[in-house]
Amino acid sequence: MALKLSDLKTTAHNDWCPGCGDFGILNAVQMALAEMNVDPSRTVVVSGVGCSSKAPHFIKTYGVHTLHGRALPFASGIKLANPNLEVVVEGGDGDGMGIGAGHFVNSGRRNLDMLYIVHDNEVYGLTKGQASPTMKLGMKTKSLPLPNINQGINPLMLAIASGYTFVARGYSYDVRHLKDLIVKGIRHKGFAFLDVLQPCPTYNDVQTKEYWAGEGHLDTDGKLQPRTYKLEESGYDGVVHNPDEDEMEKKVQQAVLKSFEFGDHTPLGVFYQNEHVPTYEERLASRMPSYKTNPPADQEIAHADGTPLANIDKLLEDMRV
Amino acid sequence: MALKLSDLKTTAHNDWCPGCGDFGILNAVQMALAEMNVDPSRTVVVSGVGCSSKAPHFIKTYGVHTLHGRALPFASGIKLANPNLEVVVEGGDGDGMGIGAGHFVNSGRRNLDMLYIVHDNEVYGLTKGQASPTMKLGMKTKSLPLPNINQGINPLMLAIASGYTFVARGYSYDVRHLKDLIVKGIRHKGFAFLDVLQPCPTYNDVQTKEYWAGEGHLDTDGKLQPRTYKLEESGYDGVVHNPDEDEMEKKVQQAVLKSFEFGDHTPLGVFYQNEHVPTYEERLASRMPSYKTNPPADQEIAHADGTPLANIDKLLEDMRV
Amino acid sequence: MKRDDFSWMIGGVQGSGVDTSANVFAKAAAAGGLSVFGKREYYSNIKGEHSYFQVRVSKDTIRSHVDTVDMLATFEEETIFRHALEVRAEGAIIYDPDQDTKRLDQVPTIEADVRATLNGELAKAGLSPDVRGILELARRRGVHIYPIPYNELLKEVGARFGETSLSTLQRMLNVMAVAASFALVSYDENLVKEALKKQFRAKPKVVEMNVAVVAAAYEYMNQKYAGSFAYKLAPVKVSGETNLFVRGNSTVALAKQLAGCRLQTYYPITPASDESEFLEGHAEIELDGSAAMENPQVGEAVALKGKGNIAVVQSEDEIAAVTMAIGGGFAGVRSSTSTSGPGFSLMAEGLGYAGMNEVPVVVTLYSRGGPSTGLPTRHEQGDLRFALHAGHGEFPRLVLASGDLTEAFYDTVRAFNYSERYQTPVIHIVDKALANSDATIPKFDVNKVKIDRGLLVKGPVTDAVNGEIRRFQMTPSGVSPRPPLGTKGGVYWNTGDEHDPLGHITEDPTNRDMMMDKRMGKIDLADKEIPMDERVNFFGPAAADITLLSWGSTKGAILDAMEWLKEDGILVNFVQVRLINPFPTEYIKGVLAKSKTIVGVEMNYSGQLTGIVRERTCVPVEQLVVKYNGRPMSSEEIYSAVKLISQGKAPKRLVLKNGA
Amino acid sequence: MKRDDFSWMIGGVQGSGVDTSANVFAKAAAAGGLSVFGKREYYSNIKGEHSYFQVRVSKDTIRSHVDTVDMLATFEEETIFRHALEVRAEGAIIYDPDQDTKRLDQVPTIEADVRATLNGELAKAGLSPDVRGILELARRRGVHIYPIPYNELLKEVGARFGETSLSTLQRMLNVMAVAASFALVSYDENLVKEALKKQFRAKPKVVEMNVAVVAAAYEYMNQKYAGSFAYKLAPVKVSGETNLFVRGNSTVALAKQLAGCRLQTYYPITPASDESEFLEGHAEIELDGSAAMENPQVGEAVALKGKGNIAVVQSEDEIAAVTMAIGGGFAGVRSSTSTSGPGFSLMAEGLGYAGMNEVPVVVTLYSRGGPSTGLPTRHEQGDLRFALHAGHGEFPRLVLASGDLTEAFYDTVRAFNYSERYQTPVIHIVDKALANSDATIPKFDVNKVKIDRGLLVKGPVTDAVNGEIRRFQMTPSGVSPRPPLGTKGGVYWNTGDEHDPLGHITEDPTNRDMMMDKRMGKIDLADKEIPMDERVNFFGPAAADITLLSWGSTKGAILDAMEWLKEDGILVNFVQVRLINPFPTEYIKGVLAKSKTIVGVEMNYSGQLTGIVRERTCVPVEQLVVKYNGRPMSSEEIYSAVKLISQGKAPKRLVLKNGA
Ligand SMILES: Cc1ncc(C[n+]2csc(CCOP(=O)(O)OP(=O)(O)O)c2C)c(N)n1
Ligand SMILES: Cc1ncc(C[n+]2csc(CCOP(=O)(O)OP(=O)(O)O)c2C)c(N)n1
Ligand code: SF4
Ligand code: SF4
Ligand SMILES: [Mg+2]
Ligand SMILES: [Mg+2]
Repeated sequence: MALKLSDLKTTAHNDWCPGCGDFGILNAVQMALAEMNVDPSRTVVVSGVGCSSKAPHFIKTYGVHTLHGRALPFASGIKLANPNLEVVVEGGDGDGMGIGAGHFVNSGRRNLDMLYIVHDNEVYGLTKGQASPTMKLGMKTKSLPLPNINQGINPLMLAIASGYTFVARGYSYDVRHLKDLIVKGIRHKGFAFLDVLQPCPTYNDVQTKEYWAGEGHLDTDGKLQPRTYKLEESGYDGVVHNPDEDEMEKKVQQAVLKSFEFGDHTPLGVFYQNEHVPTYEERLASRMPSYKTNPPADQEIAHADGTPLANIDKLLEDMRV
Repeated sequence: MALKLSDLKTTAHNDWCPGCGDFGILNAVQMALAEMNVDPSRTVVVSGVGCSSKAPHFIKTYGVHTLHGRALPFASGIKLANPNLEVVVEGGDGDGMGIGAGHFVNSGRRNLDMLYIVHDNEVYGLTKGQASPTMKLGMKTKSLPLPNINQGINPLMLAIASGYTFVARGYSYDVRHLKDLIVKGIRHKGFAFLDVLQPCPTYNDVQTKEYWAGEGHLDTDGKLQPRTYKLEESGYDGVVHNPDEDEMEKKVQQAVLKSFEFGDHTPLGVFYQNEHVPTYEERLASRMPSYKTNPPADQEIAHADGTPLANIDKLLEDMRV
Repeated sequence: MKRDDFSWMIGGVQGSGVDTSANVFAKAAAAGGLSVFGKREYYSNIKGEHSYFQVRVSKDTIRSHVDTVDMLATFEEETIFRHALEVRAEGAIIYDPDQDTKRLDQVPTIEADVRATLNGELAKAGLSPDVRGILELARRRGVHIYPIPYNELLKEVGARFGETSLSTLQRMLNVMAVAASFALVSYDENLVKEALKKQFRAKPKVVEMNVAVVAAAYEYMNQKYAGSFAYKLAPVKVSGETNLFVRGNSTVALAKQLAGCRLQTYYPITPASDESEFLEGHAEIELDGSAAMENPQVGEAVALKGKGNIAVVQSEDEIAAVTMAIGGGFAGVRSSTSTSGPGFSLMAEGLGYAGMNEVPVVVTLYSRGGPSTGLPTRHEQGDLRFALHAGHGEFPRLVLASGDLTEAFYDTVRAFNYSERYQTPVIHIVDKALANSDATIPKFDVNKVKIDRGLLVKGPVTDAVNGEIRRFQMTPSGVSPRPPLGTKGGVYWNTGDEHDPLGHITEDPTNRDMMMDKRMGKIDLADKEIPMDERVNFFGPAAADITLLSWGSTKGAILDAMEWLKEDGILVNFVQVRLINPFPTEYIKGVLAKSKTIVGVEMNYSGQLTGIVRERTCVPVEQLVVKYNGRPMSSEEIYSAVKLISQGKAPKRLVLKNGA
Repeated sequence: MKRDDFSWMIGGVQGSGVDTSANVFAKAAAAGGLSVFGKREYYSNIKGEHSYFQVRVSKDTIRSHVDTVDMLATFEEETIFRHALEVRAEGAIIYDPDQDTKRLDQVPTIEADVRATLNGELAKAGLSPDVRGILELARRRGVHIYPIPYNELLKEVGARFGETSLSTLQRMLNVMAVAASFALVSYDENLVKEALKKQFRAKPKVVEMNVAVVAAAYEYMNQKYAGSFAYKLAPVKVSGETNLFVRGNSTVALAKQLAGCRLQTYYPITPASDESEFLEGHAEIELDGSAAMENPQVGEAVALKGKGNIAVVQSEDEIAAVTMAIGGGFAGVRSSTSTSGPGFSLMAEGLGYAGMNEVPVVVTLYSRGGPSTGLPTRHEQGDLRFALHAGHGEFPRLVLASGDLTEAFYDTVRAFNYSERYQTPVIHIVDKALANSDATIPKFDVNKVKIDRGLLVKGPVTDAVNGEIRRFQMTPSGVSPRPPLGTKGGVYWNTGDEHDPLGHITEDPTNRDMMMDKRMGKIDLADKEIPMDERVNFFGPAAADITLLSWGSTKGAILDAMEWLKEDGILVNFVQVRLINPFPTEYIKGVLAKSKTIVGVEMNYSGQLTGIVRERTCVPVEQLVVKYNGRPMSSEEIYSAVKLISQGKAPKRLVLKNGA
C-alpha cells in the first residue's frame, strides 16, 4: 500500500512563524518518506530543541524531540539498539554546531547509517535571534543589536573533517531538489549530513528567501541572478566510485574546496559521498556476528516465567575458586 | 633579568611513565617561556584532565589544571577577564577533541589571543589506553583488545574548519623545533593551535618514537627514513601576508590539502597563519573601547568604604515612573 | 475579602503588541502614583500563539496578581474565547464587534481540551459556538460588554495623518484597547499620553499618531458609555519618594553592574537571557565621579582609563558559560552566569570545581517549569533541592532565593559579596514569576549597597617562599588570602584534584582531612557571620494560629493574602527563608516552636523547602499548599487555602490549580 | 577484640605486578576454602607511584579489611618505608636485603609530609634514614624480619630455564614474595601452584617458570626460617557449595548480561570503565539452551539468530553516554551506562529527560572521592544526595545502593526490573570500595533471578486511534503500556516539554497536573510494591543499646565489627538502607522508635543518609561516625568508634582517620 503525503501529516498544531523556511523542509521530508514508501512505525524522526526541532510533532512517524544539542546521541542510541529502524535526525544549527558540536564531530567518526538534516538559519530562532555558529563574523541581522562577534563555521567542511560519508546542501524553498537530497541521504549507507539553507523571516533579514532568489544580485541584463546553483548541473561529481584510497582522498579534497563557495554562488547538492567506509553497525557485526542477525531490539532476554535467557555459567566457572 | 630554564621548573613530583613523550613537550614549553623571558606571574598555563594535563604542576608559572574537556572555556574566561595575561593551554587529544570537541570548535570562532597545545598520543592515557579521537579506524595498539572501531579525525583540518588563525604541528622528540613553534604560537596574534605528536610508550605501540624515527621505513640504501619532515624546509609557506580575502582562502585551502599528509610523510611546522582576523579582544574593544584601556581585571569596583564605583543613576532614571 | 484594586487583562497573538500595551497601561498607572503589578503568560513560541498580560493596579501597595479579572481588553477573538468567562460579574469586556461571527473551531491555537470545555458550556446555555455566543454567556453572568469599532476609528485617525495602510494602522490596535479601558474608568487621559511618549521616545511620529488614537478612543468611549462602568480609577498624590517600574531580569542586571560584576557569560535560554542582553546593551559603565575626589588613585585611574565595562560573552553551551565565569573568578574579576534549569543541569561539574578551588562565582538561576524542557515559559520553584546538591561530592555553596524585585536587587549584590567572602560558588535563585514580572517598587537605595571583597589580595604578594604562594594555606577561619592569577610576587596552582596549600595534587589522607574541613567549614563560618535579616524575613504577629513557611516569589501573594486574612480575623504569620544554605536552623526552630499550624507554601510538587526544614530542624511540617501547573500562585488562592486550613477543611496536601 | 584471621599486605610500584601477586595470593587462599577479602589502594597515575594491596583471609566469613598488618611482603624499598611501621608486634616483614642501604630521601614518590614524619621517628630512635633503619625500628617493636635474596634465587631458577635476562626474571619478584609469605605460614605449596596455573592459564611457559619460583621460595624459607613464625594458615574443608572469587566491577557486568542489558554506553573513567571493558570482552552472550524446549518460538529464534549480544559503545562524553542509553531504552532495549562522579555530573539533564518521557534506563554510579576530580582512585560515599536530586525540576527516580558484592549482583538485576516496571531512571550506587575490592562470595544463585519487564508491549499495538498511540495515557497505577519505538500498529511522540497522552507538547495546566501526578505517583507505587527485604537489611537483635544506620560498602566492616562488639557484650544492631528512594520511611521510623542511641555511619563529610533519615522521619540522628580521607572504613575503626560511643566518650561527630 503506497504511502500518501497526507498519511505523514499530524494534527498537532504547527506554531512556526508565517513564512518560516522550516515549512519547506518539513514538506520535503514528508515527500521523501512518502516517495520511499517507508513504514511510519519503523521510522523515527529525532530532533534537539529549537524552532526546527519541533518538526517531529508534525510528521506521522515515531517522533523523539529530545534535549538541546543532544539529538545525535539520542538517535545513535536508538539506531544502535534497533539498526532496522530508519532514523532521521533534524535540528537547528545552534543545536547541532553550537551546544551540540562535540556530538557532531564525534558522530561523524562513527558512521551509523542515519541521516542528519540541519536547519541552517544562522540564528537561534527559538530564543529570539541570537547569532548561531554558522553566522559569519560581522554580519548583523535585525535581531542583533550589534554585528556578530564570532566567526562563522562552514558546516560542510566541518562535516567532512568529522568523517561524515555523505555531505550535501539543500535549500528549503527548493522543495523538490531538497526532497531528492533527503531520499539520497536516507538511502546512503553510512552517516549522511545535509545542511539546509533555511530563511528565518522573523530574525534573519539578511539571508532571506529574496536574498537567495537573487535580490540585489543582478546579471548584466538587470535580471535577478539566484544565489544558489545545483552541483549536479555543473558537472560536479562528489561520489567515490571505487574503494580506492586515492580516489577517496581526491574526492574529499574536492569537496572541501567546493565548500568554500558561499554567498553569491552557493552550491546545492551532494558535495561528497563514500559508501566504502564500513558503517558502525558493520563494525559491530565484525566484532560480534550475532549483532547482525539478532540485534539488541530483537533479542529475547527472558523465558516466559521471567528467568533469564542468558547463560553465564561459563563466566561463573572462570570465577570459581 | 633573564629567565633561566631552571626558574620554570617546580619541585612537584612528576609521575609520568618513563619515556613518555610528555616530557619533551614540557621541556619545549619551558624553553619557549624562558626564551621569551615571560614574567611567570603574568603567565598562566591551563590544562584539562589526563596525563598531559598534569603539565601545569611542573611549570613554575600560574597553573590551572581544570576539568576533563574544559580547559578551553576556563582559559577563555581567564583571558577575557585579564587580556594582559599570557595564557597557554595544554591538554590531551581525548580532552580536546573527544569530550572537549564542542569547545574546540567554538573557541576557534572566537580567536582569543592564546596558544593551545594538544598532546596527541592517539590514546586516553590516564584511563589506560582507550582509543582517542585522533586514532585511525582499525588501528590496534597493545592497550586495545580489538582494533579501533571509530574513524580518526584529522586535528589540523578540524582546527582550520573551526577558524583557528594559526595551525601547526610539532613532534615531542624534536624539542628545539617544537620550542620554536611554541614561541611562534604564543607570539601569534589570535588563537593558535599546535598539535604535537606525542608517543605514549605505555599504551601506544604503533606510533612510537621509533616509528617516527623511521622504523620499518627504509630508503633504498636501507637507511631509516624519518617519518616526519619540516614544512619550512620544504618551501611551504602557510602565512597569509596581506589582509586579502583571496590570499586567505588560498592559504586555507593549501593548509587543508597539506593536512592530509600523515604517516610515512608527516609534515611538521606551521600549516596556516593569519593575523588579519581581529582577535576577540579587539572585537570586544570595538564594541566598548574601555575594554582595551581598562579591562575587567584592572577595574576598581568600589570606593575605599565599599560603596560601589559604578554609577547607575542614568539607568535608574530610565526606569522611573 | 475585599479587593480595593483594579485587575485588568489584555491578550492577543504573540508578537502583536500585547507586551507593549501592558507596558503602556502599567506606566500610565504608575505615573499616576498607583502601585502596579504585572504578570505575563505566554507559550514557548515565537509568533502566533496566544499570550496575555494581567496588570493589577491599586492606590495601596500590591505585590501579586489575582485570579479575578475586572476588565478584559481584547482586539481579536482568541482572547475573548479564552478569557471572557474569567471576568467577574459587574466586570467589563472591551471588544471589536467585527469579531462577532468568528467561530471557536476557527482558532487552531486553542487546545482541543479547552475548546471542548467551552463548546460544552455554550451548548448547555443554548448559545452558538462563536464570539457572540461567548459574550452572551458572559453577559448573562453580569459582565458588561463594550463593543468598540477599532478599524473605523483607526481609519479616521489614519486619514488625518495620511496613513492608509490598514496593517500599519492595526499596529495601534493595542494602544486603542488600552485607551478605551482607561476611558471606561475615567482615568486621566494625559497620563496615558505621557506614558506613550515615554514608551516610543525615539520615534516622535509614532508618538503623535498613538496620541491621536488615545484621543479618539477616549472620545468614542466617553460619548457612548460615559458613566456605564461603576469603578473609577483615580491617580493618587505621589509622595516625595520616587518609584521605579521594573522587571525582574533588568533589576538583576542593574545590580550586577553596581556590584562590580565585570564578566557575564551566558548561553541563551528562557527566561534568563533577557538579563544578559540588558547587560550587553549597557556594557560600558559610568563610574562615580566622586571617586576622583575621594581617592586620588582611583580618580586617576578613572580619568586615565575611562569607563568601566562588563564583558558579556555568549558561550557555546552552559558548561562553557560556567567554566568561563570561573576563569574570570580566578583572574580576580567578579564573574557570573545566568541560566535556567536545563542550563543549570549542565553546570553541576563546574560548580564542584569552583568549590574545590575556592573560586568565587555567582550563578543566577532563573527557575522555570521543569523537569527537562518542561514548560519553558511557565512558572515553578522546582530547582531548590537541585541547587543545594548539584555536583558530585561535597563542597561548600551558598544558595539564596529572592522574594520580590527589591530583594532580587540587593540579593544580587550580596551574592557577589558572599562568593568573595567565602570564596565559593553562590547560587541565586530568581524564579520565573519574578524574572518576567513588572512592578512598581521604591527606588533602590544605592547608598545601602556595600561591596565586600573578602580576602582578595590586591598588589604583589610579599610572603611567597621560593616564588610559590600558599594559596590554600590553613587559617583559623578556613578562608585564605586570595591573590588572583596574574598577581606579582609568586605563583600558585589550582586543580580539581585534592591538593596541598600550593595547589599541587596530593592524595595524602591527613592533608585531605584538613582541606575538607577548611572548605566545608566555610559554610559554618557563613552561618555565624551572615546577619539574620539577610537570611529570613518574618511577617505578622509573633504568635499566630497559622504560620506560613515559604520562599521565593510566593512572597507577594502571601503578603497580599495576609491582609485579607487579617480582615477576616485569621491570625497568620509568615516566615520567608531567603538564605537556604547555610540554613538558619536555630532561628527557624525558634519560630516553629511557637507555631500552631505550620503550612509549607511552595510552587512545586513535593514541598522542597518543607523537606529541608524537616531535615534541618526535625520539625514535621504537616500541611502543604503546593502548585505545579505552571502558573504562579495568586493572592486569592492563598487566601482561600489558608481560610480552608483555618477551618480544618483542607487536605494535608492542598494543590492549587488556578490559572490559564 | 580477637582477630582469628590473617592480614597480608604487598606493595610496589604501580605497574610492577602488585595486583597480580595479590590475586595469586587470594586465589591460592580461596582454593584452600578460606574466606578472602582484598582491598587495593593506588594513586591516580599510570606507572611509578606506590600502590599496595591488602588481602585478609580467614576460615570464617570476613567482609572487610582491618588496619592491622600481620605480614608485609615487599620487594622494593618504598613499600618498606611506607608500611613497615603498620605491621603489628609479632608480625612479619619479608624483604630483599639488597635494599638495606636505600635511603628515604632517594624515593621521590614519597610525599614530603610522610617523609618528614618517618625521618622524625628514625631520628628519635637514633636510627639511620634508610631501609636498615626502618626495619630496625620495626624489629624493636617486635616485628620479625625475613630477608630473602630474591635476585639470587631468581637467577638460579632462570638458569634452569635458560633465561638470563634479569629484567625478565624480575617480573617474577612478586610471585616469589607471595610464595615466601605462604611458606612462612606453612600453607599448602600445591594450592599456590594451582593458583598460578589459573592466573597464567594461557601461557604454559610462564606457569612453568613461576611454579619453579614458588618451589625455590618455599625451599629457601623452609630451610632458613622453618617454625620461626607462629601463625599457621591451613586450608579448610570446602563445603559442597562453591564459592566465587570476584571483583565488584565484574560482578555488576555479569549481572547486566544476565539481566538482559543489551546496550551499554560509557566514557572511560575510574573506577567505572573496568565494568564496560569486561562487558566488551564478553559481548557475545550464550543463550540458555533449554529455551528451545520450553518455548518453541524462543527456541527457533535462538537457533536462527545465534547468540545474544550486548552493544558496548564508548561515547565522546557522559552526556552522550546517558542520552544514547536513553535512546536504547526508547527502542525497548534494556540499556545502561556506568560512570563515576564527574561523569554523573554531566548526566543530570539526561536523567530529567528520561524521567519526563518515562524511559527506563539504569545508571551505575561508582562513587569515588570528590568533589570535582577529587581523589579519583580513592573511596568515598559522597554522591548520595546528588543522586537523589540530580537534574532540575521534579521527576521520579529510584536510587539503590549495594552493600557488598553479592548485593551488587542482585541489585543490578533489580535496577533493570525497577526501571522497566516504573518506566523511569534508576541510579545504582556501587561505591569505589566495592568496585575495586575482591572477595570470595557464595556462587550466585541464577535461579533466584527474575526478569520483570513491566508493561512493555511486545508485538503490534491494536488500540491505536487514527494510527496514533496514547503512549502516556492515564491509568489507575500511573504506569502506561510501553510499546518501544518501532512497534507496528501506530506511532507516538516524545518530548522534553510537558506533553499530552500522545506525546505532543501542551502547556495546558490541567494536563500538566495530571501528568505530574502520573509521573511522581510512580514513586508512591514503587513504595507500595517493592518488598521490604529488597529495601533494607536489618542485622542484630531487635532491641539494642546502639543502632547503626548506614548504607553501601560500610556494610562489611560494620558486620565484622559487630561480631567483636558482641564478644565484648555491647548490644548493637544495624539497619542498612539499600533503596534510598522511595525511602522505606515507615520501616525506618519503626526501627528507630525502638532504638536508644542511633549512630549514622557514613564515608562522607556530612552524613548524607542521616540527613535523609531526618528529612523523612523527623528522627534526629545525633551521633555521627564519618570518614572522608579517601580511605575505606576498617572493621577495627568501627569497632573502636562504637566502643567509644558505648562508653559515652565520643564526640557527636566522630571522624575516622585511618589508612595510608
Ligand atoms: C541546555 C539548554 N540550553 C539552552 C536552551 C534554550 N534554547 C532553546 S532553543 C535554543 C536555540 C535554538 O537555535 P537553533 O538550534 O539554531 O534552532 P532554531 O530555533 O534556529 O531552529 C536554545 C539556546 C535549552 N533548551 N537547553
Ligand atoms: C567528566 C570526566 N569524564 C571522564 C574522566 C576520566 N578521564 C580522566 S583523563 C581521561 C582521558 C585522558 O585522555 P587524553 O585527554 O587523551 O589525555 P592523555 O592522558 O592521553 O594525556 C579521562 C576519560 C574525567 N576525569 N572526567
Ligand atoms: S523564529 Fe525564525 S526559525 Fe523560528 S519559527 Fe519563526 S521564522 Fe522560523
Ligand atoms: S600512560 Fe602514556 S601518556 Fe600517560 S604518562 Fe604514561 S606514557 Fe605518558
Ligand atoms: Mg537556528
Ligand atoms: Mg591522549
